[in-house]
Amino acid sequence: MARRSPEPLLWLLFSAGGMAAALLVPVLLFLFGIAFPLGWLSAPDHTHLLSVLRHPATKVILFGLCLLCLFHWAHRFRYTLYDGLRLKNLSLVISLFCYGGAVAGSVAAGVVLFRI
Amino acid sequence: MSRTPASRRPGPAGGSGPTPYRKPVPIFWWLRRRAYLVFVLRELSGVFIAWFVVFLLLMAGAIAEGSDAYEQFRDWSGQWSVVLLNVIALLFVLLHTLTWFGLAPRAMAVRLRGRRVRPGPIVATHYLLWALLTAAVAWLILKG
Amino acid sequence: MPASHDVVVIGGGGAGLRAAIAIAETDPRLNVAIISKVYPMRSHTVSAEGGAAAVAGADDSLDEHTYDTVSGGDWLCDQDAVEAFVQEAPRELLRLEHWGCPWSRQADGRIAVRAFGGMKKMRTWFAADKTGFHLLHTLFQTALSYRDIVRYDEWFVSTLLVDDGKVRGVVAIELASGRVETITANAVVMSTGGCGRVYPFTTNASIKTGDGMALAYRAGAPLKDMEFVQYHPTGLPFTGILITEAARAEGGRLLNKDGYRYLQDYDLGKPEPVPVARSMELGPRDRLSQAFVHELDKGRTTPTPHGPVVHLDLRHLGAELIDSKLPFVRELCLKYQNLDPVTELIPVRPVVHYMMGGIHTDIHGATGLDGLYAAGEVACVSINGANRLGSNSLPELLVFGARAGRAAAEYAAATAGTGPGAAVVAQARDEQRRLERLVAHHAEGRERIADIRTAMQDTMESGAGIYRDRESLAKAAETLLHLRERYGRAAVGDHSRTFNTDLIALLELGCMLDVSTSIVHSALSRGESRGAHQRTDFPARDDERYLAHSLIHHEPDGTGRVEYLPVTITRWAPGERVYGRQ
Amino acid sequence: MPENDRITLRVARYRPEQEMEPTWQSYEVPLRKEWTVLDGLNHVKDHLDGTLSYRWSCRMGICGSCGMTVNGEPQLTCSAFLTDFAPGPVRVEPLANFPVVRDLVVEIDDFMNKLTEVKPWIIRAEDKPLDEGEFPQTPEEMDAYKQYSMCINCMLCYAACPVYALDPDFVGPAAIALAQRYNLDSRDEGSADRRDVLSSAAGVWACTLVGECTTACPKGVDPAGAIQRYKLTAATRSLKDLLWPWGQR
Repeated sequence: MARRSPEPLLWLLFSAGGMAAALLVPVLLFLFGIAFPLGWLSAPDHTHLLSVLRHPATKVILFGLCLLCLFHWAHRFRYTLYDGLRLKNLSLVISLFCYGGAVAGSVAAGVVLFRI
Repeated sequence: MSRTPASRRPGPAGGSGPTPYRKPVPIFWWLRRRAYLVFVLRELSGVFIAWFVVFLLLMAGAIAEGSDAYEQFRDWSGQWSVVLLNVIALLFVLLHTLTWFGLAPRAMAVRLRGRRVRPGPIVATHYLLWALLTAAVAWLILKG
Repeated sequence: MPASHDVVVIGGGGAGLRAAIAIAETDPRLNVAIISKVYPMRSHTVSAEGGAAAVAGADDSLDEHTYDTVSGGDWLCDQDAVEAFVQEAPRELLRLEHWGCPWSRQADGRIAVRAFGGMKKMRTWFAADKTGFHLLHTLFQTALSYRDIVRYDEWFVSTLLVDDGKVRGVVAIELASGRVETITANAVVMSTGGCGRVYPFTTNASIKTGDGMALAYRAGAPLKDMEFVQYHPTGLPFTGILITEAARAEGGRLLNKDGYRYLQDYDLGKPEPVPVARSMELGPRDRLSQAFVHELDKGRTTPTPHGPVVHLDLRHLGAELIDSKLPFVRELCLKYQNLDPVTELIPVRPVVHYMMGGIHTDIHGATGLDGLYAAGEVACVSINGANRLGSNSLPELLVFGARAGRAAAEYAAATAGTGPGAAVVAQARDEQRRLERLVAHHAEGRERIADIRTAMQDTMESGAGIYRDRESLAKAAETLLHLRERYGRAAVGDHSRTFNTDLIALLELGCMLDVSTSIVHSALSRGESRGAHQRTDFPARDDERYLAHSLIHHEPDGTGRVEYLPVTITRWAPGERVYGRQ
Repeated sequence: MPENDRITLRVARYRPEQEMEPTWQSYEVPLRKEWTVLDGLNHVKDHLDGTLSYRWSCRMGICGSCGMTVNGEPQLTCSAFLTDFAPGPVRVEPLANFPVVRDLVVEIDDFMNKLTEVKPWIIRAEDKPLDEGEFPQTPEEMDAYKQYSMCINCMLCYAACPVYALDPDFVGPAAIALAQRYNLDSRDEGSADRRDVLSSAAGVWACTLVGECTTACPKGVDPAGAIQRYKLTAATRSLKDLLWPWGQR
């Protein structure tokens, strides 16, 4: 029986994104978003960061993180609009916006990261 | 066995009773219970995770462009409004992390030597992994 | 145009569901309906805890199960029925296993069994201590797979339609809408369970109001052995919630106020550290409940605001065993008694639990009325005699539910095509009018339903309790007559058609008054002591005169006419009931 | 506690023949330490107002009849003690998310239909003859589904579930948990038969894991966990199908 519902795969992406975000986002956001700007820790210099970013493993990992996080956002945001604002009747528009956004964001992430 | 179930109200001439009352659901139904509010906040954490991606890409782009662009990025990210946004984002992301780890044993039925692993150790493993990864990332960034 | 089915099953508990499935399997062309005043999964079978007996081990035999049952029933059981029962019980329990019942297992995956009161061998299958719950849900969920079983959920049957000595259907009220409908059938299976609620202190759910017994009785089917009312020795004070016999089978001990295992004083054996079959705490329920009364008379019980109690001690069993074998006992004690049986004693007292008596049926579930079958607690086959052994009732409702279902199916198939006659239509119309007049009439009433009910319950406890005599019973009979008069003036304040539980309470009370009257008259008539029927004015068993079933027939004036039917003896001549000694 | 202590029950009344929407009615009942909210309602029914309608039966938390909303929370009234709500008043309403038939009685036909849809019975390609005895099932195998078999169909989980409130098509916590109860039973071979309903849009994928069903469950069934586990199973399966479309099933 070949029923092709996208839900299982979307859910897998959402779950993987949730796990990746839970594990990696807090430390990155804390360092770059708060600790360095406020001077709690001295920010690393440009050369160091550039060398880290140029490492292929970093690129792949960051790209994966961005992609999964975006699909995680897309899935949750879609259901938040469905349930939290009771907009389920707009489900097609909402799905296009959310998952389309995630795809577009992932492409952008790829362009930024792999051009370094 | 290929039985299919029946689900009909039996009896002749169908229901003749008065219509039951259906309580309408208010739009902001999630303000009425603490648990529902926490749920909606948890779901909103997704927005801040998306914001983090944007922030990360802006930074990566700046680093790639050169040290001047990176300095500009640092000035921008040091503005109080951006820091405040990131503080709020971090709080939401932490809410996400805590709830995510808390719910992890629900989906996983891990078996070790035939016995189902209790939720406690599964949650603990997640926290351990989180600590290790956080330390590794911090080391990688700060060692320079 | 009334609704019509080949077979109508009244009651959606264990016996009714088993019967309905048996009918569907016997003849798939038959149109079966279950009419139940509650959703089937709410039925009282759900509350059964300890287990279901059926010979399983190589060390056990059908004869031993028969002997335990017959001696447990003080030789009032029909032995042909018991033999059929013990023979079919294992297959029925196995069938339930195939349907998904989560029977507790041994480490190697085979079915586990436990000891039980009055049973010489370990033969009680169990699903922790929620056996009835799992059995009922397994049956209900399996019944859902039969698309042809129609359900009338939350319909209350108010009368049986009888034409020329044959049952032809029912009149029933749909609770949700209040509409009254005629539902005709070629055969009716009665499986509405017991009537514990005629007593004030009972393990029974609120729905156990003897409706089926009363409906059959009024329609002309005699009730059998109604004087035999089982008191379970271990109910929680105040609520009457059952603490399963399995607690004693796993090693629980009964202690009086001095911490003494008092059962040793009542010819039930000597106290041993581990449970011994057919001894002490594993004696039969009638003897244990009677022992409590003697302890009370000797001043060796503990008074509480909710009556005198003795204590059940599980402390030595430890938390691990209690959590694996008796989790529900712990849950109930924690919730309703605010104590933990792992570290504290459980206060218990005897509590009305089960009716050995019921609608008289033969071994196939056929009653005194053509086309009417009965199974489960509502029926009296009789395999329980004067005292039912714990864990025999669940296999009974399966074995005889299936038997009644098959017999009803055959009867319905054989009589197919004979539609209801004019007399049935007229009766149905009369019943509809009666119900309408009833609401109008009782709208004027001044007597509270609850007051009459409480008075009836107190009358039954004081007049027809564990010990009774001519005087107490005669007084109870008189009070019941008076209560019937008051019933005529009962008030129904609710005039709504939608879910009118006030009207249902009135109809249930009417049923309970008929059933309690039948109990008292049957008890008055039996001048001996046997099993659960203990007459202080006739303290001995009298096989000369009373090795017989009482059959009570309904009289128009509300009393009953009692006859006797000899007990069927096959291989086990009446003897002494021996517990705790060789 | 003095014998003459009393507590007020604020009870939602709905008499469809008389009123368009529910109203409140207050009753004062004795406050006794053994009394549950159900005992309070029974006191009202027996002594104060016979017209109050509600369901109850076993009064020991196993039949699942007496679920209501007590002070905003879905609960079995036979297991909710009045003293826990002292000094009161105690608000008693019908279970949320179901149509109210009358007073505290709700219509549960929707659940009964959904329960049937998920096929909560043993499905096998071939029935095993009774003569071959039982299906052996080790305690570990039983442990895989036992928790989900404890559902008493009391509907508290549906009353707690906002997804069901917003989308009545949602198959819902108890029905999915019971489907999983059979899916995970070593005797069952019917998971493919249940897949269509469970993995439909109204099946597990509608659940956003609010988790309130599990909080509300009086029997520790954890329907939220059942749903999550089914999502994982279904997703893993889809991934396999995608990666090895030529693989068997």
